[in-house]
Amino acid sequence: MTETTVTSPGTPGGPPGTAGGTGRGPSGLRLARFRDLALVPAILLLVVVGALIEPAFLSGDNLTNVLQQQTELSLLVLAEAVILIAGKFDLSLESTVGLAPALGVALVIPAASNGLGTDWPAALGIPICLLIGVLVGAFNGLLILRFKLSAFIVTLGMLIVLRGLQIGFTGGQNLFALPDSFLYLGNARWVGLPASVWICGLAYAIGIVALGYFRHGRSVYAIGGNVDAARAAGVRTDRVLWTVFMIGGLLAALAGLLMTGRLGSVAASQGNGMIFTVFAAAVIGGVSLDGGKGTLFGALCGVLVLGLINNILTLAGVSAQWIQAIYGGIILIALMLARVTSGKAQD
Amino acid sequence: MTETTVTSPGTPGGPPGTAGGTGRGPSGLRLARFRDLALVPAILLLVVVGALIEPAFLSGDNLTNVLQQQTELSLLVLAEAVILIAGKFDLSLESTVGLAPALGVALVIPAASNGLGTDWPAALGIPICLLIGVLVGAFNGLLILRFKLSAFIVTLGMLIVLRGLQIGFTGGQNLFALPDSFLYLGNARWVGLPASVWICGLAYAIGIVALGYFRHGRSVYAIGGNVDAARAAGVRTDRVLWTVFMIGGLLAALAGLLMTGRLGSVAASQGNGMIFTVFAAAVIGGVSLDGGKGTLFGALCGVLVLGLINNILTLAGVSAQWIQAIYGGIILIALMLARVTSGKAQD
Amino acid sequence: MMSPPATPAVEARGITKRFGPTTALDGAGIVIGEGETHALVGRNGAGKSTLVSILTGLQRPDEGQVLFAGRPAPALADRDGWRRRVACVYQKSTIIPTLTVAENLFLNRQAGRGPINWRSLRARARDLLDEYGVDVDGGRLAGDLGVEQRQLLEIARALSFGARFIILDEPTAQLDGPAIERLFERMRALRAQGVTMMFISHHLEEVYQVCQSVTVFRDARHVLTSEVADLPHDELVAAMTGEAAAGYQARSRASRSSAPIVLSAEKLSLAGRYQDVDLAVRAGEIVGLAGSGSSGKVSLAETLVGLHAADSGTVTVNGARPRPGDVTSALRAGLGFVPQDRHKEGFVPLLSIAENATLPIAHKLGRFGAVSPARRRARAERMIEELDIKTTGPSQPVGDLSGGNAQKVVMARALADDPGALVVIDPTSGVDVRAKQALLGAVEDAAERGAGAVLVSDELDDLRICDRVVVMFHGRVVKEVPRGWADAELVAVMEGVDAR
Amino acid sequence: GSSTPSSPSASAQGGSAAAGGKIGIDFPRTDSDFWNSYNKYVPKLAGELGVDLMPPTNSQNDVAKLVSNTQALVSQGAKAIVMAPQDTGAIATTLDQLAGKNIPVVTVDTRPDKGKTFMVVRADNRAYGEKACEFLGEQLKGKGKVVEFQGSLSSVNGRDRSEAFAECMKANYPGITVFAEPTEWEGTKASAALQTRLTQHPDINGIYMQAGGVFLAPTLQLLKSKNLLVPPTDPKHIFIISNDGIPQEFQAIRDGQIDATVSQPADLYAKWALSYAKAALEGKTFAPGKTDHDSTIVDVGGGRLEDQLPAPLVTKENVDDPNLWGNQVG
Ligand SMILES: Nc1ncnc2c1ncn2[C@@H]1O[C@H](COP(=O)(O)OP(=O)(O)OP(=O)(O)O)[C@@H](O)[C@H]1O
Ligand SMILES: Nc1ncnc2c1ncn2[C@@H]1O[C@H](COP(=O)(O)OP(=O)(O)OP(=O)(O)O)[C@@H](O)[C@H]1O
Ligand SMILES: [Mg+2]
Ligand SMILES: [Mg+2]
Repeated sequence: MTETTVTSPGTPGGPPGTAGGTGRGPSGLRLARFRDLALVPAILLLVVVGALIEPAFLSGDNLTNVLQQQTELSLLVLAEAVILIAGKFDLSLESTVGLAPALGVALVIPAASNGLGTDWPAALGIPICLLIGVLVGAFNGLLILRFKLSAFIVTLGMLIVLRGLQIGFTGGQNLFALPDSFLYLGNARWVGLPASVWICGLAYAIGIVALGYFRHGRSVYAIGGNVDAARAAGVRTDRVLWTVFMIGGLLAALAGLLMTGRLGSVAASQGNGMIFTVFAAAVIGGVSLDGGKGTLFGALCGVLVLGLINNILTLAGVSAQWIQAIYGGIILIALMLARVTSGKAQD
Repeated sequence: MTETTVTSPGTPGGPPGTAGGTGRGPSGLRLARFRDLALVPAILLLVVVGALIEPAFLSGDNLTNVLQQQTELSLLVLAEAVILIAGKFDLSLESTVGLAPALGVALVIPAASNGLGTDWPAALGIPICLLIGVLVGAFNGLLILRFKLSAFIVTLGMLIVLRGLQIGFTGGQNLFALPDSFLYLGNARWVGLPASVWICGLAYAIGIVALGYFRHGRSVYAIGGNVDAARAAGVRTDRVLWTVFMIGGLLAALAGLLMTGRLGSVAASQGNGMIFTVFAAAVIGGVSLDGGKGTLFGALCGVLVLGLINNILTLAGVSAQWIQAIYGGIILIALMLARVTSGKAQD
Repeated sequence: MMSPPATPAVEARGITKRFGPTTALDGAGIVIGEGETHALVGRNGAGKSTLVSILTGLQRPDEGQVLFAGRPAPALADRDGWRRRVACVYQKSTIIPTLTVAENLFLNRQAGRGPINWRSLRARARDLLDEYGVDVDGGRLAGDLGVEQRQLLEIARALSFGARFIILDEPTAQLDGPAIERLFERMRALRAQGVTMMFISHHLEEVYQVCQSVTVFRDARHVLTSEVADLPHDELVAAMTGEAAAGYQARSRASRSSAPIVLSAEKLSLAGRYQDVDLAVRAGEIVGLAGSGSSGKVSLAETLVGLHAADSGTVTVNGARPRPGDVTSALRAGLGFVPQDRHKEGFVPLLSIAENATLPIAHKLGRFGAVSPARRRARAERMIEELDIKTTGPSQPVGDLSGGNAQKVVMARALADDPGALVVIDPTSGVDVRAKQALLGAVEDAAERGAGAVLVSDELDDLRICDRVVVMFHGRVVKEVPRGWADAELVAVMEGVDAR
Repeated sequence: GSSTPSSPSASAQGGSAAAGGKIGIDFPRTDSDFWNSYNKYVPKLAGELGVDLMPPTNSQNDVAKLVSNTQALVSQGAKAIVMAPQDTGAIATTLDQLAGKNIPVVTVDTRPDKGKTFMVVRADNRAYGEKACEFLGEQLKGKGKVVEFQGSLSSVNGRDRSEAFAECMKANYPGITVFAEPTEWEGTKASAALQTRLTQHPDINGIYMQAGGVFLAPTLQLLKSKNLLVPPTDPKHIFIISNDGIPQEFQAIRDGQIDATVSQPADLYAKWALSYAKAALEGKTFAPGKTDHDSTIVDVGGGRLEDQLPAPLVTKENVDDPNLWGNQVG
C-alpha cells in the first residue's frame, strides 16, 4: 500500500496539509522554488518537440501567436488562481467574459446593430464593461460572504444566469458593430508585441508582486491556509475576500474585452466552456483547490503548457479524429512529469 | 461584519434519522433531520408552482416523466456524491457515460454499422460496458492513489482522453445499431414504472443503506472527514477510495447504458457537459466539496429540484431567449431558500 | 540502562527518521517492560511524537526496527495487525469532526460484517462516556465539541480497545484537574490488569504520579532510561535540557494601583456562556482567569479580543472601544492575543514562521502596503531567538514544527506589536518545561514593559505569575484571589466548593 | 473576367501565374454525423480535384481554436483557407488579417457577419425552415400542434431555421400551434421536452427537428415507447420532418417512421469549397448568377459572393436517389 509515504501524519493527526507545498529549512526555500518550477521541464520538452515536429514552431511569429492566443485564458487563470489561493471558487468567470463586453457594447451601439438602443457615448463602452465585471464579483461576494452560501453553487448559478442574461438581451445574436476602442486593445501592437500580451504580462507582474510582497496579498494566502487564524491575527477576511472576488470579475471582464477585440465581435457563446481549461491550467500550475497553496508564476506556466500543447498539435496536423485523445493524454503525461520532477504529492 | 459567528461544520454524516446529530443537545437530532430535509420546502414550492402553471403537471404520467428523465443524472449524482463524501473528485464520469456504452456497442455490432468489426456476441455488450466503467474508475484510482496525483486534474485529463477515445474509435459517428439488450433497459416498464426508475431507486436504496449502516460505508465518511484519522483508526483508506472510484465508474457506465437505451443511440457527445449539472445537484443537495459531509438522500433531492425546474420551464413554454437566465435564477433562489430553512452556512 | 525482566512488551531499536532536512529521530530507541507504565519525556521537538507514529505503524522508520513481545512488528499495510497490538491517543486530534461522538468512539468498529445497529451503538457510546465521566451527548457532532471534550473522547476511545499496549501522547495537555485525576485512576486500573502503557507529558509531576520508569529524549537521541523512583525531579529536567535545572520563579512586580486601566469589561454578558462580568486590568498587571469546565472563562477572553460579540456590555482596550466582534479593531487598539486552539486559530500551517509571527504587524514592515521580506525575516529571527523556537529558520512552515514550538510562534505573533494589553489563553498547553518558562517569561516581560495581561488557564503553574486570579464558575465571577494563594485554596474555589 | 466554374477543372482565366500552393482547411467539429461525412469527403475529393491539401485542423466548435488553427496554418504556408466558422461574428478580425496577407478564404456552411471572403459555400438555412414549415403545413392541412426542436440560439444556422420556420408558420398556417423547444443541440434535452410535451398535449401531430443527426434516434425511441410510431395512414401518426440528410434518416423515411428530411449537401460542401479555394489560387474570379451545378451565386452585399447550393427535400418518393450524399456513405 502507499500508506508509507510522506502524506502520513507527521506528528500524528496533524492538521491536514501540514506536510504540504513547501520545503523545510534553509534548503526549504530552494525546494519551494523547485515546486514553482515543476512545469519548466515539461515546457522545455514541449518546445523541443515542437521544434522537431515543425521548424515554423520556433519562428517569432508563431511564438507570438501562442502568447497572444493565451492572453485571455491567462487573465482568467490569474483571476481564478488568486480566488483559489484565497480558498474560494469562482465558476462564473467564464460567463463574465461574454456578458461584460456584450453589455458594454450593446449599451453604446445603435439598436440597428443589435444594440439595446440606449446609444450611450462610445467612450463609456470599456468602463462599463470593466464595471460590470466588478459588479458581478461584488454580487458573488455578497451571496458568499454575507449569506454564507457555498461559493461553488453561487458561482455555478451565476454562470448560468449571466450566460442566460447575455442570450436574453442579445437574443443570441453576435454583436459585431464594435466601437473602435474595443477593437484597439485586441489588435494593437506595442513595440512589436500585441498589446494584449503586454497587458497580460503587466497584470501578472502586478499580481506576483502583490501576492508576494504586499500585506494584502500575503493575507490572501493566510485566509486560504486557515481563515480562522487569519481572522484571529486581525486580517479583515471578509473584506479581503470580497476584494478578491471583485478583482476576479474585473480581470474576467478585461479578458472578455481583449477577446472581443481580437475576434472582432462578441459571440453569444463567448467564453463558453473556458472555465474547465482555466481550472486545468491553474491546477496543473500547482494551485491547490484547498486554498492557501500555489503561485501565480506556476499558474502562468500551466497556461503556457496548455498553449504549447495546442499549438504543437495543430502544427503537427494530428488527425481530427484523434486530436482530443492525444491532447488529454499529453496533459496527463505533463502532470506526471511535474509530479516526478517536483517529487511532491499533488492536491 | 459576520465574522463573529462560529461557523459550525454543517451536515452530519449520520445515517438518515439515526445518529446524525448536529447542533447541540437534545434538539440536535431534530436539526440534523432538518438539514437533510432542507430542500423539501423548495421541492414543495416547485410542485405548487408547477400545478398552478399547468394542471397536467400533477398527472402521474408527467411525474413519471420527470423521474425517468432524471435517472441517468441521478446515477451520476449518486456516484459523484459518494466520491465527494470520500473527499475526492471525479470529473471523468461524464465521459464514461459516453465511452462505456459506445465501446460496449461498437465491439458487438458489425463494422457496417460503425462497429469496430470485432463482432463479439451481443450478450457481451452490457457486461463490457459496465466493465469499462469499472476499469476507468480503477485507472483513476491508480493515478490518484499510487502516483499521488491530484484527483481534480487526473479526472480532468481523463475526461478529455475518454471523450477523445470515443471520438477516435467511432470516428465521431453516432452508433445507431444497438443490440436489443441495450434498448431493453432504457425502455422497459416494470410494474407501471420505467425500468430505469426502478434501477435508479434500487441503486439509491443500496447506497443509502451502505453509507448509513455498514462499516465500509461509514469509513467513506471518515476518510472524507479526516483521512489521517481514518487511517489511524485502521481504515484501509486507499482500498476504500479505490473501491469508491470503481463504483463511481460502474455507476457512470450504468447511467450511460440507460441513456443509450432511452435515446436509442450512442451520440458522440453523449454525456457532454453533464458534469456541471452533476456537481450542481450534489452540492445543492448538501454534499460538501470538502468531503465527509452530506447524504445521498440530500443529493437525490438536489436532482429532483433540478428536474422539476426543467419540467416546469418546459411546461410553461418559457421563451428560448430567456430560459437560461430564468433557470439559473431559480437555482439561486432555491439555494437561498435551502440556506434559510436549514439555517446553516453552506460549504 | 535498566534491563527489564524477560522479553520487553515493546522495543524500538536504533530508530532514525528524517523529514527533509530535519532529523526527528537519530538512532533513538525505547524498551518498555511488560505491564509497566513508561514515561517518555523530552523537550518540544525531541522526537517523541515521531516515535509514537512509528510505534503505531503510521510511519516507516528510515532505519531501525520495532518489536512487540520480541517479534517484529507487522507490515505497515496490516492495519488490523497494528491495531491488535497497540492503541494510541495521538497528540493531534484524530477525531473526525463531521461524525458524531458515538461514531467517533467506535470508528471502524461500529459493527462486524453485518449492518450497524445505531441504537445499540449509541447505547454503547453512552456507557463508555459514562464510564469515563465524559458529559457529552453521543449524538452530537464531534466538530462541535471543545478541545477538552475532544481529548476525553480520544482517551476513552483508545482505552476502550482492550489493547495490551496503549500509548498516550500528551493526553493531559487539554484537561483540567478532575479530568486528569480520573484519567490517572483509569490508568492505574489498567496497569493492575497488566496493560503496558507509554505516557508522554510535559508535566513532570504527572510522570511521578503514574509512571514506574522513564525514558528521556533530547535532540532526537535517547539520553537515559531509569526507574522513576531513582530519578529526582531536577535530574530529570537536567537530562531533558542538557543543563542544570532551575525551577521557574515568578518575578515579583510592584503593581501600582495608579497605573492606567488598559483592558476592561463592563457588565459583559453572552447568553449561555457568561453573565454580568466586570473586569479591569491595569498596565503592568497580570490577571489570571481561572475556572473549571464550562465556566465561561474562554468565551469571556474571546469576547475581549473580538472573536465573539457580547450580547450586552462593553469592552475597552487602551481607552478605545473596539467594534464588538471585530478582532482587527481590537488588535489595532493595541491588543495581543494567544488563542486557545492553536491549530484552529493560532497559525496558518503552510506559511512560514516569519509570516505567521508578523501577520498582525505586516503593515509596519514596509510602506504603501508592501512587506519587506528582509525586515520580516529580521523581526522573525529576533522572535525565534527571544522565545527560543527550535526551527531550521524563519522560512520553515509552522505546520512542520513540533507542538510546543508552534505555540511559541503563536506567542510571538501576540507579542509582535508590543501590545498594551494581552489576552493569553492556555499558553502552555503541550509545552515543555523550558518552553513554558520562556512563554511565561514573555508574558511577564510584556507586563514589565507596561502591558496589562489576562492569562486564562487552569494550570496552577501558569497562574502563579498572576497578580490576582479571577475565578469563574458557571458563567459568573465568583471570587478574586490575590497573589500568594495556596494550591488547595485556589482549586477549591475553581471547583465551586468554596463559592459563596 | 468572370466565370462560373463549369467543372472543378475549369480553365483559368485570370492567368495561372499564382496557381498552386497549399490549401489549409479547418474542420469545425468531429462529433456530428453530418460534419463527419464532410470531414471524410474532403481528403477524398482533394485527391480527385488535385488539390495540395495540408493536414486538416479541427477547431472543435470553438471559435478561439479556429482562430489559432488558422494562424498556425498560415505560419505553415497555407495559400488559401477553407473554414466553417460556427460562430459567424467572431471570425471577422481573422478574415481581415487573412485578407491583409492576400490569403483567400472560402467559408462553408456559414456566412461570416463581416470580413472579406472569396466565396461562401452554403445551403440556405432559412430555406430549411421554410421547407419544413410548408411540408408540415400541408401534411397537417393547416391545423394541429407541432413540436420544434430548435438548435442553439447562439448558432446562426439554428437561428435562421427557427426564425424562418416561425415566420412561415405565422404567415401561412395560423391554425398550427408551435412549441419551440430550446435544446442546445442536445438529444437528451429534446427527448425530455418531447416527452413532457406529449404528456401535456397528447394530440401533438407534427415534429420539426433541426438536426436529424442529434434528434432522430431519441425521438424515434421515445415515440416507439409511447406506441406512437405508426404509419402515415394511422390517424395517430405524427408527421416528422428533419434536417441533415444522414443515412439513418433515409432509412427512417423508408421505414415510414419519419416523413421527410432536407438533405444538407455534405459532399457538395466539400467539393465546392475545395474547388473555389483552388480557383482562387489559380486567380479566377466569379460573378453572381446561375452556376452549372444547380445552384446560384448571389451577392449578399458588399460584393461578397455566396454559392447557395441546392438542399433537396427528401421524402419517400426520392429517398433512393443515388445522388443524395446520404446514399453514398456506408
Ligand atoms: N511531518 C513532518 N514534516 C517535517 N518535519 C516534521 C514532521 N513531523 C515532525 N517533524 C519534525 O521532527 C521533529 C520532532 O517532532 P516531534 O513532533 O516528534 O516532537 P515532540 O517531541 O513530539 O515535540 P512536542 O513535545 O512539541 O510534541 C521536530 O523538529 C519537527 O519539526
Ligand atoms: N461554539 C459554541 N456554541 C455554543 N456553546 C458554546 C460554544 N463554545 C462554548 N460553548 C458553551 O459555553 C459555555 C462556556 O464555555 P467556555 O469554553 O468559555 O468555558 P471554559 O471555562 O473554557 O470551560 P472549559 O474549562 O471546559 O474549557 C460552555 O457551556 C460551553 O459548552
Ligand atoms: Mg509531540
Ligand atoms: Mg476551555
